[in-house]
Amino acid sequence: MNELTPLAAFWLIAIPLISTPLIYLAGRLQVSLAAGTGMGGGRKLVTANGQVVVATTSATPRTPAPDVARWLGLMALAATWAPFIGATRDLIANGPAKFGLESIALRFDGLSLLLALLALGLGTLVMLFSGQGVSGAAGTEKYYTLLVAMVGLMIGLACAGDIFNLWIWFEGMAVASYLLVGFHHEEPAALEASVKYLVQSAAGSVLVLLSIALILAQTGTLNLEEIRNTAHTTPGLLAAGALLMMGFGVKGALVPLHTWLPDAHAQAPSGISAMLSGVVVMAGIIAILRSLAALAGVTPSWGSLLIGFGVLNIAFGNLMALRQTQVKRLLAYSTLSHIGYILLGVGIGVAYGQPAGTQGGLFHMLTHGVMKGLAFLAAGAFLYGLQPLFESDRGKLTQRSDAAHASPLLISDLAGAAQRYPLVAFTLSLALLGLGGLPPLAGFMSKWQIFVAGFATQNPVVGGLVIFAALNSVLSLAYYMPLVNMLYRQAPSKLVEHGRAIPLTMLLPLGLLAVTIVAIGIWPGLVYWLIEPAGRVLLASFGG
Amino acid sequence: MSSILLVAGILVCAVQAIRATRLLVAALWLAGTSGLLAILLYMLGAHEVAVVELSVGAGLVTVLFVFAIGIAGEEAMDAHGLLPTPLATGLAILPLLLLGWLILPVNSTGYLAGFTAGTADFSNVLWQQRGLDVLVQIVLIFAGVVAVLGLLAEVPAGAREDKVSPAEGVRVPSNKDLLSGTTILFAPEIRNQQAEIPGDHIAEPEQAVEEAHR
Amino acid sequence: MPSIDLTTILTLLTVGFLWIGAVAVLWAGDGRRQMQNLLAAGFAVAAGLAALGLLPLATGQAVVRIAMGSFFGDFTFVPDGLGVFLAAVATVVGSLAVIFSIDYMHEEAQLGRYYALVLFFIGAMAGLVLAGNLLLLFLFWEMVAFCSYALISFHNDDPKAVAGGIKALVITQLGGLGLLAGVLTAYATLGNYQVEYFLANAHTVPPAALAVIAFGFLIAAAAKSAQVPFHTWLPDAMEAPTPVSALIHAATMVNAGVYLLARFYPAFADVPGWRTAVMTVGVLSALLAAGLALMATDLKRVLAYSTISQLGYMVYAVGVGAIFASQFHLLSHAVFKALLFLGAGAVIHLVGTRDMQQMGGLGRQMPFVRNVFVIGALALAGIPILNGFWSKELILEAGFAGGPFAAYVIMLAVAGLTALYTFRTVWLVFFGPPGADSPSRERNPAAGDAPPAMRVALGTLVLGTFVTWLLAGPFGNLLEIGIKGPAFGHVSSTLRVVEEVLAAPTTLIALIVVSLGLAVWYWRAKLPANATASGAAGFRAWFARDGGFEGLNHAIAGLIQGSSEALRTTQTGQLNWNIVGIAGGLAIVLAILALGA
Amino acid sequence: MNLAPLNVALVGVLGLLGIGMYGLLMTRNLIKTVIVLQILVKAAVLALVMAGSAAGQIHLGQSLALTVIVADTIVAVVGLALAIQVRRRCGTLDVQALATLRR
Repeated sequence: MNELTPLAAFWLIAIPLISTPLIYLAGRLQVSLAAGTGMGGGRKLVTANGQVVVATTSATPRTPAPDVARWLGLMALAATWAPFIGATRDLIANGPAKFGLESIALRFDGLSLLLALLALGLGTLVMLFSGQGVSGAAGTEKYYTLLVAMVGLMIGLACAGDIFNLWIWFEGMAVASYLLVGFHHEEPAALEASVKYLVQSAAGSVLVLLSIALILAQTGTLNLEEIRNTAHTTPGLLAAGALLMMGFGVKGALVPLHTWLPDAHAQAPSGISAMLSGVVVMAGIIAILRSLAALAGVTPSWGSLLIGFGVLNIAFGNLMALRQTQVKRLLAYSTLSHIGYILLGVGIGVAYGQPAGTQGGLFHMLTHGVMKGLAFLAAGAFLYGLQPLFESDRGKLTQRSDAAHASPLLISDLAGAAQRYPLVAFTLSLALLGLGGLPPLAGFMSKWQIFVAGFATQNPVVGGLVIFAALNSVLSLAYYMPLVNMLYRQAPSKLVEHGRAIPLTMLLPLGLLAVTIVAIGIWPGLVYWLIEPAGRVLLASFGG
Repeated sequence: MSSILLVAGILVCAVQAIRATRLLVAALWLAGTSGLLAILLYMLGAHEVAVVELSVGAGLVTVLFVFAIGIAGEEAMDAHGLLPTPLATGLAILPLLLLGWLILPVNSTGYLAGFTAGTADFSNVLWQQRGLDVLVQIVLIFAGVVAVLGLLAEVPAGAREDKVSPAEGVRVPSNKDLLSGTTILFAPEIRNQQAEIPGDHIAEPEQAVEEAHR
Repeated sequence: MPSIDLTTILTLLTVGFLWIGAVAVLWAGDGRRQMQNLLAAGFAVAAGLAALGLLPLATGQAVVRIAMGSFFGDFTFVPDGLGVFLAAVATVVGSLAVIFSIDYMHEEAQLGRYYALVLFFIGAMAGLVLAGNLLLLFLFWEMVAFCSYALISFHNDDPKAVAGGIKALVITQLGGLGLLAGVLTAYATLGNYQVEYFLANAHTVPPAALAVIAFGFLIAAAAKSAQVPFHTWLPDAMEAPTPVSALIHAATMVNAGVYLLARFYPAFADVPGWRTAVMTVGVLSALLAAGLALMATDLKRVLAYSTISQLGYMVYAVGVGAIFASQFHLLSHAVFKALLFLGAGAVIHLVGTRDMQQMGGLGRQMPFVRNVFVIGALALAGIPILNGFWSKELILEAGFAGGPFAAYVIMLAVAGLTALYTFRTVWLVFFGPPGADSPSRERNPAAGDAPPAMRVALGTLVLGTFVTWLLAGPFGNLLEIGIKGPAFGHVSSTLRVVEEVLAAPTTLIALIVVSLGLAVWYWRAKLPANATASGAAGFRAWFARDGGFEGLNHAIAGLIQGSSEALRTTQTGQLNWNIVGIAGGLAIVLAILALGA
Repeated sequence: MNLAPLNVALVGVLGLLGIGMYGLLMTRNLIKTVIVLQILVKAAVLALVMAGSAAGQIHLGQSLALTVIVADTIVAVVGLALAIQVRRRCGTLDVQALATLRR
């Protein structure tokens, strides 16, 4: 940190990470104090002789005690915005900033900016949103701590310029997210999702390590730029590239490696689903791109491979989503197909040197983060509103045979939800329509740019793939639309009629994201300061 | 020559760890793998890591496994997996062959192209050159600890307790029944709970579960 | 330049009034129905007036230009003759449908959603025809599709309505892929989205690319205008509230396809095979739909098939190069089809069923509706003086002169078929013996005629049916504005049109065929029984299957659903199988790299 | 430097990787799955040291290996904690019982 310029970028990473112990300790302190005075709300109490007594008030509405950990977390993330703005200014004024410790390089460039914005933006909103959503569960302070840690680690990951350092950021992010996915660990389904997530991530991370070893053995360096300069075509580096792609691809949910995703997205608390889908998966893709870019000189086929996975993801995600009955599972599979669009765009950009491709792919990464974040948060709001009924009255109200089991939000549960929850329903439909690629919403614009890139190659095969992608976009309407339709049914479901009100802290993030979707859709130039440098950096790093 | 023997030993231990039907035995074979690996690492010149591998890999991790097995109990494992064995074998070997084809053998053209041995000593490399890794690792450890605390913490009692597990029809033991060693180690809020280290459960896993129910 | 300024303002207002109105209606909330009625009708009429005001101001210049950044180009609006004309049709007919809705929808819940979508729909259509940028055109194209979907499945508790809506959406969007490919190809080859630029430079586009664009646009137009083989969505769209059907058929949705073909005809006319393809689509649609209309017993379905058939005429006209005739028929069709639909809506509103076999003898009960419906039907059948006659004659004449003879003969026969099914419909609904279990009398013994707001809408349209053909001359001049090239047919005065039509021998032939159709219906009982029975049986069997297109739809949908269901078994949920993905994926990527590099 | 030990080590890495993959594919017990993950980590550790050695930067390789050992021990601990919770909630460690989320 010799120069002054990267100071902002440094604090951008440091603030969330430094604040995590504080958040945790403050949260623990509050829990202990509450336990001492018997004000633990729905939480477990520990009496003097160590007997664990579980408060039975969990069914009744909790008195809204201010949650210290949550407010501290929110403050930490809010404080992070200051260095973010500073770093953005630096980036625009002076170009990419390089900093780091000794031999480990960090680099704050357009791509870092994009991922940092996604992580910080969605993280802040999720933090705001999570207040009531996770209350009543044990260990909320751990939830907030890990959420902030995850945001910090992802920003760090975005800046990593050293391949092993990239891995450790990545692993840190993964460790932080295991508990978050299985946060409702009193439910077997949540545990199941978390287990799958952990085992598959860990297997993938080993593949990455093997690849790092191969790269180190053959190039003698871990710095991404130096690797790029020394790497030439050897079979060993080809293997390294494949291992990288598959290793990070687990988290990036490339199709045969995706199997953890629907479970994790569906079972995690909704805020975490939003983070997973909007940022964590994207961090995986950024990691693939960053590290593969270092091997750009090894073979020209990285771009084609990305296109291939993109097409596979699009088709598979769409077909899988078509028959889903659970809202969050449907959204999870739609994430798969949107990853496909991102990969397609980036792949076209890399393979054919199309700036529109990388920019379109990254643009879609941004819009997808906003739209899917909104969709999951809206689903979370519905879950919050209807959840008490799942547990108590669902059997009575809906005659569902699986009333006793863990309670997924079914599409049919949302019948007529627009009457009881007009704002949430409206924002959810906006998100879904945007995901379906209907103008004038954000999703259309980013998809369009990817398609432009495909046609600009003037290659009939790529053109055909683009048409195939567009075809799938049409197909996706066949599952988004019934959901939208369900929201506006005229005869509301019994569940909806008895749902409880949604607090303002939940509605606020929904509203903000919805406005963003419309704004980007009407005026895509709004985010070009962000997309253009990111796409340029990515293309340049692949030597395009 | 000795390295060939060592690698063979490592692989044998690893295979045994996978073939073992009892968890504890598998954990011990893993420790064996670790120990042999430590020797191999030492031979490759990685003296410090060899020590760490011996203490953490063969020591701490094994303790953790034994501990976890103690809590969770041995479980009679189904000998045959969910996948057809030929498929699993094929899927394990196929990438291996391809990888081997691509990266073996190490020869002087692809590798070692004029690298000079680094002059810095190990602690310098670890703490200064790779200092950022260590910092991030601290965050990682912190996150891991918080995650473990969270996972092992008790949850509020609710309607979900004591319900029938959908998969097995087994009655799920409630939280209070299963309070045990690890919980006490990792969950500070119940630290002064009377401990009952289930050492004897290892021998009789089924009995342990039975006890847990009571 | 004040006139340019006024043009700009009116162009923006034509779309803006509708969208502001949509927001305003939503804002008013479902609690204040009267307010919603007022707002919706007010904004719709205002937009209609703005569009009418735009008619004399039409210009080929872009009046609004918004820079959207790289890859998106400048969004422009060009209110040229063709665009302004269609915007006027959309907004005027649209505002009449909105007025009609005041009575028709007075018992419905969620009125806010209804009006907002209707206004958004009309606005999107107006934007579509005024757009001067290919991407903007595509944007509006998609918006129209979405609104149509949302309105068709407005009664979303009814699974048929939902299915019909999704079918309409998916099929038109599939066609939209053609537009997508076309626009992207145009942009990739020319580097510019402006329609004007494209039309001027189409000859520089490589022939293969131009063919992609031309046929892509044709696919899109066929899907939007419900032409063979994409026509199956339109009959199912009849689940929509009737004013919405009127909108889709007369004012907004289906016209977009014909508009697209007409707009880009100058660029595509020389693409080999394109005109033949367009004609084929038109002829097949006209014939197939006329046959289907003859078989249908659902009043709205008959009208839907007749729309497909009439659109077939328009597409055919574009194919033979008679853009003026095509657009003129579009105008006539918009007026009389809106009239027919709204009339049918009044009937259905009263009777509570759409099955014509349960109607019959309604004429005495609702003379006003009967009269206006008959007028509309006569226009559809092509009886002289009414507007449908003139425009259809123009098309047939152009087809005789400029197209293959076989196509002309078929279109002539379709004219007869049109008369036949039209009179069958009128007879069954208003004059025939009441159906066996006609609910009309029992349910609504005191049911009166159409209520006042409905009468306003219907009356205006009846007037239009009588007079729009008089505007042929001004209309011809209007179409010339801003359009380069000779394709549009040099029509300068109504008198010339009249002379031309009356003098042409084809008119007489057509009239004879039409009366033949009439006669077949009139003496249907006296035809040899065997002939009708056997002829009808084969006919019926073929048309009952909708020429197999419906089956094709089902097959494709079934295939997709089946593969989806089959794929779901890959998500076993078992951790070990999940690892298979990792190991297998690694093996495949390694193999690709090892073998390919 | 003599290349033979490196080649042998590389064979060891591949062997461990293959055994680990096979283990992940066949193991039905969750705790054992974590054991198998540890075997995979051994492969990674060995590979990193080997790479450091091959690149003439054995200390760099050691440093990476050390980090990996620590990080993956944490992962193993989290995995074991999950396994213990699974045992509590589902009464079994069998992966088969954890296949309720599917399709």
